[in-house]
Amino acid sequence: MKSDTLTIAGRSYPSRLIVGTGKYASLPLMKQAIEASGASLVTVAVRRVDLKKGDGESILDYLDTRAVTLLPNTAGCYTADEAVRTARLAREAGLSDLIKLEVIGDEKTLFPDNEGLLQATRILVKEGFTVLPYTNDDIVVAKRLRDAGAAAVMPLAAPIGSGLGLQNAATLRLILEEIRDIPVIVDAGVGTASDAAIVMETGADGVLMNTGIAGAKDPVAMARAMRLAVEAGRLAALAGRIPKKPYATASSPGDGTLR
Amino acid sequence: MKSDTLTIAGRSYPSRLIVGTGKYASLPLMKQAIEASGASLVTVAVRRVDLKKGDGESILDYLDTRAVTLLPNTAGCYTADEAVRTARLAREAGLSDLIKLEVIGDEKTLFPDNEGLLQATRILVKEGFTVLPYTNDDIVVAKRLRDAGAAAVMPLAAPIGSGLGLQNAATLRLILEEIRDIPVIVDAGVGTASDAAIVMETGADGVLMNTGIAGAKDPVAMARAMRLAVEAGRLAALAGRIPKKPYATASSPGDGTLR
Amino acid sequence: MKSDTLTIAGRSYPSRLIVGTGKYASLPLMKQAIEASGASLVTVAVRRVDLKKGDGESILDYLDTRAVTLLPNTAGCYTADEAVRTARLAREAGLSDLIKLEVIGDEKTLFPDNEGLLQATRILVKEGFTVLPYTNDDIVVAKRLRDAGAAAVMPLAAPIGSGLGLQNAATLRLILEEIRDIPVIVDAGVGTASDAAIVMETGADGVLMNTGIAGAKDPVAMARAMRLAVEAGRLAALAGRIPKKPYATASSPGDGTLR
Amino acid sequence: MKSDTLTIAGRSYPSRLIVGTGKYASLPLMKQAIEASGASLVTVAVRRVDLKKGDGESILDYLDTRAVTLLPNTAGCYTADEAVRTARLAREAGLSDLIKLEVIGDEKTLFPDNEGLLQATRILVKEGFTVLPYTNDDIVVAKRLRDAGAAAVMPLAAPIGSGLGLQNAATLRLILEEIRDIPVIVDAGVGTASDAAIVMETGADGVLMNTGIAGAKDPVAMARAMRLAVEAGRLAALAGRIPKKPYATASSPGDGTLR
Amino acid sequence: MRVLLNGKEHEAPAGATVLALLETIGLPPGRVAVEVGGCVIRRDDFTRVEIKEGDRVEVVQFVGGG
Amino acid sequence: MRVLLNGKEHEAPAGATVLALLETIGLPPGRVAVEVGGCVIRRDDFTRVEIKEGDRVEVVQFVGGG
Amino acid sequence: MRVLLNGKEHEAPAGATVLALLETIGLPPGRVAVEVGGCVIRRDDFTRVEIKEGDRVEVVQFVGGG
Amino acid sequence: MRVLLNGKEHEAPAGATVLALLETIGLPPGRVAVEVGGCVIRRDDFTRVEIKEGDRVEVVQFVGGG
Repeated sequence: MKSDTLTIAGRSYPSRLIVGTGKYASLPLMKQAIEASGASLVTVAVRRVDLKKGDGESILDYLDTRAVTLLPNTAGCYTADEAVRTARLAREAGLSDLIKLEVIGDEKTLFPDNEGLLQATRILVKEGFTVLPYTNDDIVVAKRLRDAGAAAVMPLAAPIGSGLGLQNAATLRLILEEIRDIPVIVDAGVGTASDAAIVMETGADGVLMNTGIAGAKDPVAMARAMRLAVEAGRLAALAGRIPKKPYATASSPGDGTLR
Repeated sequence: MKSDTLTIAGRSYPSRLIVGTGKYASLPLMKQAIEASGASLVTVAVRRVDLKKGDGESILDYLDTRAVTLLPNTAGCYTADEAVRTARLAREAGLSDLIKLEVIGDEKTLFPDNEGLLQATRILVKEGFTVLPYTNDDIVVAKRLRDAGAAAVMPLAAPIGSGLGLQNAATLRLILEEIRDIPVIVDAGVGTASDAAIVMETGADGVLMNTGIAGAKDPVAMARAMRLAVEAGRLAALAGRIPKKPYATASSPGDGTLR
Repeated sequence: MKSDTLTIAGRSYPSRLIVGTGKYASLPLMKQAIEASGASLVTVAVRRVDLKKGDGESILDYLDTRAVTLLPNTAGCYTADEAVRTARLAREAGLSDLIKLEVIGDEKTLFPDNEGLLQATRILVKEGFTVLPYTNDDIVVAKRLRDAGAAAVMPLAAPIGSGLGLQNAATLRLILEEIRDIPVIVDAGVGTASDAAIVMETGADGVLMNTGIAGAKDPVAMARAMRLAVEAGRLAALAGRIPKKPYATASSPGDGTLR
Repeated sequence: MKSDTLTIAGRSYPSRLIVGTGKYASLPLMKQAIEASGASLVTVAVRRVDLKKGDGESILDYLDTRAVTLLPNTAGCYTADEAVRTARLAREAGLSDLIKLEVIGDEKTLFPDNEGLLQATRILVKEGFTVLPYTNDDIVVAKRLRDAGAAAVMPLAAPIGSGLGLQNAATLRLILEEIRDIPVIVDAGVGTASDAAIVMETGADGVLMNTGIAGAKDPVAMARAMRLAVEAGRLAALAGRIPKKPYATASSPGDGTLR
Repeated sequence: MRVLLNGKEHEAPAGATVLALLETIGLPPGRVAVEVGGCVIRRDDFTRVEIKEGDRVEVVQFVGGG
Repeated sequence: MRVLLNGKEHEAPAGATVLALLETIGLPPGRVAVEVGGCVIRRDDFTRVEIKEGDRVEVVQFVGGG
Repeated sequence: MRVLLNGKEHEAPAGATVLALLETIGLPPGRVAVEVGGCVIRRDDFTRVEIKEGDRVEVVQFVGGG
Repeated sequence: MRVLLNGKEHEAPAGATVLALLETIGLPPGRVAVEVGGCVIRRDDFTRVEIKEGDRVEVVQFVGGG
């Protein structure tokens, strides 16, 4: 399976699992969990430096940027303008064009504002960014994001941090059938290993998660579970599962039994 | 996770995945798939020698019995008597006390005849067999099998070969809460990787499958997928997943965003 | 739909909903709820008279036995013998041969002891009872109960009082395909109206419930909801639903729109 | 329940079920089905007169406009402009301000173009229309439609005509919690009675369907089933269902049994 | 004489019939069913069947149940 | 004169009103709605509004739909 | 003599042992298990146990199964 | 001079460059990104760009996020 990599904007990443860096009890724990996850893309947020604290320890001290590629996000932005400015700052800070674009439209559900998301995508694509937009399972929006030059579309499985798992396989399938030229990466809502496997079996090109790992009692073990589940789900999708049948079919020969 | 092994009747097996050997296009393919599955327990059936064919090639030529332990079954038996006789012959042929006990009660669904299953279990336990009975998700029967000396209880996830996956998580959970002194191994009905992960996350000690792997378009790839899924599901069960929430919770800090 | 009645042992009942009389805050409330449910069969339990209380008010004062037929149960019996004795007493008290037969095998889940259930069924059928046995979704047991002369089989949807709704549609379907000469009535586990509709749409001949109605905040409203849901589910089963499709199909004409 | 009516823009409708008039084998059959459904709001499409056919029989000959209120739709419109023009024509033809607003964004899935939908809503609200927009389960869009003056929001349960039933209860619940001042009517995707009951139990104020009834083998029977299911689901929502429990709780008294 | 009535020791008049027993405990026979020594007593026999010393007697009625 | 009626070329009497046009095509005005050049014509204006050469005319009615 | 071998009539040399029978049908004893008249024969006894006229003999082996 | 630094009033030396500002608040320029008046400042320009009275300055860095 060496060759089965996730390719975004012409660049290949060995793992189809993308993990976040938020909500860990400590940075060392985060470091361990990320290593256990085997992720090659790791999201970070952009925030104002706390002037009182001044030059504290940086998350970058705990991320081996030779092993992982940073994927800055625009989490917390509620307008296209905030998201665009945040993306530009992220590029300066990270010296890379990758951006996980979030334009949030509702505080309680963190659902995307797809109108703002499309605006910001168009601007950032023009500025040469590799835009990975977080959106909901809306095929019309997915097509527009693609047409606007997004490098991938990232529909949610369920609300961010909810851990509900894939809530609507039907709409995800429709998006996967339609969006074939760029990756479809399911972003948010995955709560446990089987959720990740289901997403990959459905045909997603990758999964992005943070809370599901960071919030587990043992984040390192869950990170490893997610790594294996993503690989398992991907393999199963490629292997071609048996059809579902209402009845039983024996796995042992029907004849030659004692009588 | 080295130490997290499946222990049956005092003997430990490194893998929690048990695989069957039926329905493969060829024995070499079966051999590859079993290796890819990493299974340490492998089921075989007992059948009359075909006198016309005489001494053909044996499945044993394709099973490395230093790497895997054979688990003969009594598949195809419809009475306790047939199952008991088959188990005794299996012991002679395999020189081991392990037996996957099946007493079938319905041809179309291959549902167990629990009354016959209990009878056969009592007889075989008295004769020193290590009995692993295939049953349905019936807590009353599970308790009786345990009390009759079964070395494990093996409730189905769905009808044999149906690939429907775990149909009733509620009853499986009840059985898992009640049967704590011997392993609960989910036997039959698993169709794809996530099915196996779900079963393990629910708390099962192991999974037994045949058609789900042998019937896949690429059995070797699916075998590997199942191996990873079982490990992922087990890890997730131990890691302690996040609770499910109806609302979102941000994974990036709430303050410090640009305004 | 006048003629679409539930027929048990040659006798027809206008409603396919059977309701229990337990757990109501008061007998008048029970009376109202039963009327709202439109049930024609109503279960009652058999219990020792409390000698301290002596001749208190009787549930019979609140059941119009011209409108409803009593269906005594053997709830709380853990052996075939207890169940048989209870059934005989019920017949004396109610002067009818109908008995809802329960032989419980596990206290926490109230799962049936199918072995004892079969014994008791055989005895009571010989004594001329019309036996309606409560069982789980086990096709082998269902066939044996039918062959033993049961007037119906009553598999559970979920544990008694759990309100989980139909947990395993696959096994219920298998039973419905096999048991065609006597009614299959889903007994226990229904929590809300849609649960009852689903059971009927799956093809069940009737539904029996108690807690789902008696435990609702407004039992009378829920009784009416259940009555409508059972009728709706039955009608839908007969009407022939549309097939499920992954894609959309317009309900308005495709041509003739403005351009 | 007399008083439990569906109120849209200050006007009350006795039934919470809204039905379409498309896809019937004949207009007389449509008439029967609509009567059986008990719907008080009935959708119609606006289409060019076929000049070859000239003055054929009109659907209006089969709709008793004293019994039902017409709800013209803009089905088939792919731009805000087309939808607005269609709405204006509908008002002239029907002499009413009610409009079911559709702006479709994808032909295969008939998913809404929410950007165009919002534009059209703003225009039509300014022109005094009572706008009922068909949308997907997007809380951000739902809030904007409300803020734009829509008289209700109508998220889909599943793709139009798919009959898949409610695919994402989580997102519907979020919308129902947020949109409290105007009705939330689930539009499209309902396939059978239980689907309608589930939607109402989830808390929707109404359901709109066409194919689920018109496409059934017996549309009149299914229309009646839907009518009962909507009423059942609504009643159940108001009645307050029992909580779901993993274990059983007896419905008959625990003591006083024979021993 | 002593009988075991609904699982509890109970003092009944010697040679009492089922009906007599029911009367001593103030129960109208109309709505109860009775078992003596494991055998159900048909209502018509309440006046005939005599209870013996040590008999196990069960007197039951219908209550709410599901 | 030529008009574009429901997307098709159509020959209409010069200076015909909406009503006149409807009559030439045998449509009672009662149940249709008419748009001329992108503007809806109120029913009361059918007799007043004249159609001009090349006008885009839409004549619609209600049909079954969901 | 006639025996019922795996459910079929079979002609075996009179007084044949289990091993002899296996040889006549060309089966190496290594991987089969044998039941005679409903009783399993331990492998070590293949040379000792004689088959009698009309015996029901089952010769089985492992095959693929789940 | 007064600037609005990360949303708060801040006293900065008149004519300070971005780099100078960062030094006064003890931040090594290596890992931060800076926006002045809504425009991102490229790191190479930290020494050149001067901050003006009342400028809105944002100094950000990467933190954990999903």
